[in-house]
Amino acid sequence: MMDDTQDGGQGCGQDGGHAPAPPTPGLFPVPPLAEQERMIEAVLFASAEPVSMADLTRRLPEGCDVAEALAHLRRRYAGRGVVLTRAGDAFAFRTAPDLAWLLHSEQVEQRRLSRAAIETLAIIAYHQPVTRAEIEEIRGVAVSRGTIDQLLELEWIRLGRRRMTPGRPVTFVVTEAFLDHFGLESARDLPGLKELREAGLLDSRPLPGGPGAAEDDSEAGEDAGISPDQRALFDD
Amino acid sequence: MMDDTQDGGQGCGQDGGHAPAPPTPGLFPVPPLAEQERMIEAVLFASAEPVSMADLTRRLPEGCDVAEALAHLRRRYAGRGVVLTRAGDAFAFRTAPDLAWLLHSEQVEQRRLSRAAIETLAIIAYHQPVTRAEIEEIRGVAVSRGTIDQLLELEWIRLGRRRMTPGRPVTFVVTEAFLDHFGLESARDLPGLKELREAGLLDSRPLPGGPGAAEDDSEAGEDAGISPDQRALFDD
Amino acid sequence: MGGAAEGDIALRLADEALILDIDGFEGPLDLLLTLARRQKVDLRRIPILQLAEQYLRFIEAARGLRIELAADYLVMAAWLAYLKSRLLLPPDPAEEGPSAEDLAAHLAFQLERLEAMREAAARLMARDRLGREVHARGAPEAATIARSRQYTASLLELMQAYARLRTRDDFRPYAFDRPDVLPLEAALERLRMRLVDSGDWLELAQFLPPGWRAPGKRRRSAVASTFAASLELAKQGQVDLTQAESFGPLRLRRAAGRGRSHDG
Repeated sequence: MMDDTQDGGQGCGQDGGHAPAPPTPGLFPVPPLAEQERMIEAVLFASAEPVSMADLTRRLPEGCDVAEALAHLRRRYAGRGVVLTRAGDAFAFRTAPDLAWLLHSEQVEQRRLSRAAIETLAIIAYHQPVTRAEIEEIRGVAVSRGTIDQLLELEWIRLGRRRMTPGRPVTFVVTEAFLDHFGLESARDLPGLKELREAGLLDSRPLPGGPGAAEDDSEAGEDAGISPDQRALFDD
Repeated sequence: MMDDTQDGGQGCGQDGGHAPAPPTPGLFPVPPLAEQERMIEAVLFASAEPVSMADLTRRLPEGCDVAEALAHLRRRYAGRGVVLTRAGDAFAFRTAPDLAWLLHSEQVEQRRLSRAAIETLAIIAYHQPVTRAEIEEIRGVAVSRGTIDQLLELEWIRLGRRRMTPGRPVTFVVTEAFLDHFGLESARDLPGLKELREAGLLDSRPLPGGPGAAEDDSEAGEDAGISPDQRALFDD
Repeated sequence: MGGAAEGDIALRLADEALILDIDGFEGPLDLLLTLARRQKVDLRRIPILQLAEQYLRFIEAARGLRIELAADYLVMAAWLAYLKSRLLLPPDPAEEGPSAEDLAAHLAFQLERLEAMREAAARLMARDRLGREVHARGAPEAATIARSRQYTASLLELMQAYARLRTRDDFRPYAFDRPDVLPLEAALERLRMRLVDSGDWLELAQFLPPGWRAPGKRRRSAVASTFAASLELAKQGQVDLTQAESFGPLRLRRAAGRGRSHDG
């Protein structure tokens, strides 16, 4: 407890460096939970993009219980015209999906994605982290120019860790913006994920000698199935 | 007034084109007041500008009591982190004035990084730790002090160890903040040239032995395969 | 017998209909999946032998129609032919590697997985999406949340900047090499155009493109290409060639009775 006070003072000093001084923690009492809720409400309402838990914690006075206040706020907005949604580790207010018809005029023009881009996106989402060779193995064709850029540009995918196999290929994973766009709390909530996994359709199952068995795959050989990375992503 | 009714009907018809059909005015009962409140809440939230009473009346199903629903909504938000404000005849959600300090620090202008800066940053990311002389060698031009300063100020790069060569030059490396901003887990996850090419991330300029090379040439006809781009390249 | 023959014809027609769509297919696996769907059976129980035969028949029909198929379709055909033969023959105990059944099962798995991913993609795209069914705050009050966003740059820009820098180096030696070669096509094109303009005898050197006339590598390449092009046109009867003496200058002109018609 003593350490907490100590840390609080330091943390605040850093934050105070850029911004109109927030109430200095330690000197002022932690605001009541209802007030913390109001603060989070204001911050999330003000932003069009999801705000991460870490950002909220940084912006609220020291000692606030962000998780608890968020849970309260979420309950408060349940069933309203605007609801509190979660995308990965970030939170945002979004209009309730059942009111889509009313908000027709707010629709933003969205770039049409090619069939290749849509399939590639789904493969990355369901198989992440996934290498380009694996995407090609699943689709049976080369990843065409522009497909990956388009998804990177939309910020729906990003680079994951390199695969620890010969050649150490780069991998792709989906982002928080992807989750936000498709209204998913986490990659575990992808529709049908459990069924696909149980049916073995998310295993990487290379077969040497087959027409689709790219070189990279035969190299991957050993760690066929779910990589540790993938476990970390879906099972936490 | 007659025009209003007309518009309302049309608006609804269009909306019905996608999504759960809105209650057709006149044929279906007026939604309960709580539902009207939800609708107004969503419209005000999603709109980029304050919405007038007349607009709300036009957008909501026929028979809604917009004034009454607004009054309810206003009371519901009283004392919250966000309040329903009125400006002239229009309504909007705004941050509660007492919480303005929470947002104040965020009003920053967004600017794109200059080409020099992004190239320098890319070289540091790919070659870290890297000295200034090395950066200049790769870019082929001198690196201005301002560029390095800007990247340091953004906290995307920092000083690494000094190189153990004559003159002991300083080196630059990328920071955690850099990884954070670009959604990377480590700089090693950045794809190499070969991977960029395979993933179709390089612009379509022909590469040595690339399949595009021959086509580009034959198109140039009279000019015997020298595109203006190429000229620029060997003239400099 | 007659019924079977009719069935064959129906299948052949169906294949031909598919062939017309060939550009719409995303590779052999996509085509196989379409063929498999036509069988209207559970993909897990798809008779691979039958599917292989269908695919091979398809490729043959495409050849019959003189349709050019990308190499990967032919690679798949060769592999399926191999698979088919192995499925039909008794297993060779000396043979190493996966059995024919394993190979067939793997192909069935690939088809099922591709189908599953397509369905998943469709379900994903059918969700309530931001900016369509679901909306963010229309009038956000803070510019952004993270301070570091003062200056923005995307990962894509970063990688492209790097690629631009690095390929500039790759590209240079290549750019120096290539322009010194005048492609035969370019020489032919130029020769044809020039010959329409004039019916007089001209020396070969006069057909060299500007910038290729100074002595050096470029001139040598241009002379070689233009010479080859003139032989080609002479073969086609479009030009007459003449040379007054050994190693003397080569002259050419439009073949008598050609080209003038253009001038009326």
